Amino acid sequence: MPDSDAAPSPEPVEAFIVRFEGFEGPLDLLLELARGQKVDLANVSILALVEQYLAIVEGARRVRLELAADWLVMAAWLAWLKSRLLLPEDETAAEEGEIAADVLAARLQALEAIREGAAWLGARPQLGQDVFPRGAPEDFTEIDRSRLHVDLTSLLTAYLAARRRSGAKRQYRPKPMNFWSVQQALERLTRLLGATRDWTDLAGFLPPELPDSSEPPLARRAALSSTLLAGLELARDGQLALRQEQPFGPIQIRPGPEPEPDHE
Amino acid sequence: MNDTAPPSSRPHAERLIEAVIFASREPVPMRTLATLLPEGEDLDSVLAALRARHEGGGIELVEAGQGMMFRTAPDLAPALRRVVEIPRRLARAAMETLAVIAYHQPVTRAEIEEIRGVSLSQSALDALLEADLVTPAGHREAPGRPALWATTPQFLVQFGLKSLRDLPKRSDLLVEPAGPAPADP
Amino acid sequence: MNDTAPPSSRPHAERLIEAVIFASREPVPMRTLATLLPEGEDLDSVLAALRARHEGGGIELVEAGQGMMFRTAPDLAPALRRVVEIPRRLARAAMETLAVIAYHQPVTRAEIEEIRGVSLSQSALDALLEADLVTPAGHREAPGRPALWATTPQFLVQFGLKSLRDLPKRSDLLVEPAGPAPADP
Repeated sequence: MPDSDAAPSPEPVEAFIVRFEGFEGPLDLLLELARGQKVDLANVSILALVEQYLAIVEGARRVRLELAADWLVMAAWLAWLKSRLLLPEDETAAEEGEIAADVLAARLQALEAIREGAAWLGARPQLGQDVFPRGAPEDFTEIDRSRLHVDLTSLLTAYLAARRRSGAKRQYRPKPMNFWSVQQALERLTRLLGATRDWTDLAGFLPPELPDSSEPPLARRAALSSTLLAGLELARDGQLALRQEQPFGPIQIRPGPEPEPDHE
Repeated sequence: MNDTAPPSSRPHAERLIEAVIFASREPVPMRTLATLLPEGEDLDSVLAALRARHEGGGIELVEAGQGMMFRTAPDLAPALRRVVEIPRRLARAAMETLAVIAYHQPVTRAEIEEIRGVSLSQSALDALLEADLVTPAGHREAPGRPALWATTPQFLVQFGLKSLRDLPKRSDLLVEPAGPAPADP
Repeated sequence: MNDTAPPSSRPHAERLIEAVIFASREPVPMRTLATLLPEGEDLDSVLAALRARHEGGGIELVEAGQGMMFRTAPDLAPALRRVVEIPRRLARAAMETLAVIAYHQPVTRAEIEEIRGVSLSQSALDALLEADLVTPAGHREAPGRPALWATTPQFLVQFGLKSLRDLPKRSDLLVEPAGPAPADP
């Protein structure tokens, strides 16, 4: 290894190896090495840094076999950088090397700035460390709970909850459904037919309990359809005749068989 | 102002005692303060100087329990007080009871219990009475002459209702048929 | 004037502002102070009088975060540490991470690691979160939507900063202004 002539004396290198684990990663070590150059960070010699770093990592590998991957990755990258800086193959390689050196220098400066920022923060009197706030604060806030927080929604929700709870306890009792059955319609139609001679609206044979449309329409329609079914039944037996003048028009009935001569 | 002290003009012992009492969570015992004082300093005179310094200011040095502490001057309390309103909520049982009374008034206690399916706790009724939301409304002319309950005008105000007719109808609330119950309000 | 106040009383506005700031552990926002002030009083001059009054004392008036607070004088720290309970100091890694976040916020974890050249330890992040010095600040709209980190209002209070602008500029931190890095010979 041609390290002894380019790198500084091996003495500080040994010291670095001893303190190897004290560094927070490769960049930390590089920054420490750069500071060792005793120049402004902007004028640091990247090549010297690279050689020092490679020497230290090489030395560390002699002492211990295992070395964390990021140290080796940095070493590989620096070896590449060194080749670009020392013996560039052409103009492009030389330019690559210069750009990479600039990037490294900028990263070191950024880290240095952060170190200084952390030091600046650390030097400030910190609350709870160096300066102290009021230990027994006083609170002048009084809490007034005299007002009620209610709204209509919560009232209604509560009512439903109450009804649901008691409803669950009651036995289920289906509401009786009193619809006019076909059987009832058949009886009523047979009875009333005797008093009728001419065509009469089917609606005239509805039960008297459904006097007008104020009743629930469901009951009325049920009665109407039962009466119609009863009428059809009686017509089949020839006891009465049905007619409807037009679609959806009123259905009419009269006693007697099917009226065939009507149109003639 | 004649009491504007130039920096660091006050005695170290006084500054230290002031800072320690300020920063402590509890009143600082005399013993602790004494151990902090430099040799030869007298705690009583330091405390007297400190008390004099803050006299007539916004804070004052007071003795509390076995120690010293700073407190804001009592006469400032009214100016510093800040009232935060945190409205209470009615407990669920009270709210349900109120709802039943609102919809079925006038209603007896037994009817409320019948509708809610649980017995009515005194605390729920007390909460409603205290908030002036319900009121006794005579007696039902029935065996035992049970007391009747109804809502108050305050109930309408509290819920922002013009009248009881503004409550949604029970038939609009209850999807399933309600079964035998008193007439709608 | 107040008849309960001692005869040697200082101006009411100054006493009031002193009391409310003194009583509070956290900085009291300027807005709050302004609302306490009687009509026609100027907050700035009241604060200036108050600051002058406590100058050279055991406690001092400072502006931190968005408000005013009293805290003990920094030179008394060694004596106070013996009495007041002190939380652990931040480790170096946590302090550097805090500095990165303070200077580059909002910043992703990957960016913090890039700048420091090492991976961010969980313990450092935990310490900062526990001390309420940093907080997540949304996500970067980039692949993986990495979380962003920023400092908290408590960060300003802890370090006695009025705002993030009080942090020294990066160029002031580096001994010499950072010029273009020269190429190696």
